[in-house]
Amino acid sequence: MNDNQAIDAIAAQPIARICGEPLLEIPQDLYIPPDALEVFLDTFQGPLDLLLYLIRKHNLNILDIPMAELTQQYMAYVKMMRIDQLELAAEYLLMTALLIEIKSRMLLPVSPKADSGDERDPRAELVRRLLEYEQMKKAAERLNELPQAERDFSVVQVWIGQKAAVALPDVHLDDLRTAWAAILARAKMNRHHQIKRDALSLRAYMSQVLRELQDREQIEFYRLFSATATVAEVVVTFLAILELAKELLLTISQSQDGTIYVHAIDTGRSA
Amino acid sequence: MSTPSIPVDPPSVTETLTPQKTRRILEAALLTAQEPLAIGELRKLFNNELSAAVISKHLEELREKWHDSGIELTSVASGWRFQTKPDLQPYLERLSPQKAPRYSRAVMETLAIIAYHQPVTRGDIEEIRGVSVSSSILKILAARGWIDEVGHRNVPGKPALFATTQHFLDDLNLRSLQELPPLEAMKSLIDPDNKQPELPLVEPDDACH
Amino acid sequence: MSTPSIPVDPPSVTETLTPQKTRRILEAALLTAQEPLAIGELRKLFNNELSAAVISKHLEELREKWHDSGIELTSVASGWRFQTKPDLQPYLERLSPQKAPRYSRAVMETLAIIAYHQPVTRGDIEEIRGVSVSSSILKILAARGWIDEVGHRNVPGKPALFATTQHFLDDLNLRSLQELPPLEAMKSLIDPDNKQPELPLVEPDDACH
Repeated sequence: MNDNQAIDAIAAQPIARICGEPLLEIPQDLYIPPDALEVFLDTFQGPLDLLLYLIRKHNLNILDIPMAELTQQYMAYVKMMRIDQLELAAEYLLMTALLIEIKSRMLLPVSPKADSGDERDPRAELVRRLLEYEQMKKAAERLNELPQAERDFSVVQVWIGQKAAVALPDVHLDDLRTAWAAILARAKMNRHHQIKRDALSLRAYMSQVLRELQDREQIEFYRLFSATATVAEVVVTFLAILELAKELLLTISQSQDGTIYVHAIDTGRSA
Repeated sequence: MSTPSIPVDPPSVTETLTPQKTRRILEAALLTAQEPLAIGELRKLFNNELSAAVISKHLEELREKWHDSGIELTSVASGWRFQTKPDLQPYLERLSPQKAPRYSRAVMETLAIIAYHQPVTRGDIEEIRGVSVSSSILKILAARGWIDEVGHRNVPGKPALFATTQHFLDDLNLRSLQELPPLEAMKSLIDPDNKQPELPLVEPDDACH
Repeated sequence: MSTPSIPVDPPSVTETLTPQKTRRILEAALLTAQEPLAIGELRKLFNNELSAAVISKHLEELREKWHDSGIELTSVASGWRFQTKPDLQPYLERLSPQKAPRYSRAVMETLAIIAYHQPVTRGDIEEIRGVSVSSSILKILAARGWIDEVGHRNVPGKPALFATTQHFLDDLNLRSLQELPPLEAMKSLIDPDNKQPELPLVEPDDACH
């Protein structure tokens, strides 16, 4: 919502009481009915923003702020906020305190000390902050007007024909061979170490059998043999099952009716 | 906060869009899309006020327009997309030279042991390599889809058994484990006059023992 | 490790490339790049055999070529890129209506303070805005890649210092922070005959404070 729209909407409400107290003189665009408090809080970014609005709305010379009036108006807002938004009101209360402090310091006679530091107008720091904030507020608006990627335009990105997949290391057979050679070279120095004399193809079938057992606890023996298997494959599969049993990787059992089952080893999925 | 640049909803298309603007919109959508766009998707650009046939006709014209540029408009399974032409690929690759990463020796040796000795437990691998195998090594190989768990050995602790996968064979252009390099060649690397009993090398065609 | 899929290196460019092919290559590279490409990057396309000046000339010609299409070639902080023209955005948004984030005034004010006052701490931002800055605001900006932490101020608590990123400039079509909209002079609002010393307004190039 646009600031001014919000304020105008709020100002249009003809309510003349704040916290049950009649307001003798309602500043036309300052009064906010309690119901609209949330809108109000959304409209302003904080105490500086509200103060800035009041000053701008009254067309006040920024160094000529009528502190008493301003503080009064400000207090009216804060009072409303305290009804149900105590937390939010805190920052505004702080500003009220600051305004009152400035007001009181301005009532004091100017210090006779000619020290430049003490001579400063008590409003100066507030004015500096207000201006700095206003400047950033304006800058934010300008920034928001710049064309923004995704909001106002899209970045072109065309598919690359043969997008090289994620760069994964390439491994070639020679690499495997080399790795194996390194292992063997070490094995040579490491006598007591025994490499099992296993047949590769047998090992492959062992893996295959274990894979079949993965999804089920057990499987009928005959199911481990593909219908299209050659004699050699059947033999190797059988040997693989025996080898697996020997290596305690599976168990074999026979039921009453004579069906042979091959069981996966129950692991309980231990780590 | 007011957002001054919120675009006004564009007016109904059929009355205002010239063929040129229609093609500009299609072009921009296809050039910025992350995925191929089906005709049904493309129709949304015009609040479905243009027929699929009309859009197809525009797409053909766009394809023609881009004909001699570095990219081309093509139709793939899930829709239309722009993509680079193959002849430019060698140039484009200079921008992101894929420094082929390498696997560490530990990874390669672990892979070799799993390939030739499968199924093996981590303990087996450690025994062969003589050093402990960090789980990150196994994770690298599993993430690559080259090894997986095929079961557990029935010994205390029930260690997982690892084996190579079909994907491993695919990636290495092998049809089966039998096509792994024969290991006999390794014998030559071994001190010829070593008096050790012959190292028990695995022979690929030594089916049983 | 051999990498057989690396394409054959294209021949030396200067002898074989026509200006047309040079532009096709540049075009394809810019159309496919994920990020804007700096001239130095683009030179790699030609094994650095073309000078930056020659490439710039080609880029200008490409920009001209695309002038009346749905996309435009622009130069941003980190280089050159193609982007759609703003007038097409309302149509493109129909394809993915939820896409474009629009930021609240609190977010934009925080961004402005970081952009113009960088590097700043959260405390600095709060002091200027006069309200506390929720961490969600900073998260939104960091998630967008527009701000990041560039260090810590050496005061108790070592608060993080935030600055805008190159990506922020890219997304706002800026080549440098100097191209940010100039800060409006609020000085004029001060009573001309007041005897205050000049208020210390922050200037955009007044990087630290």
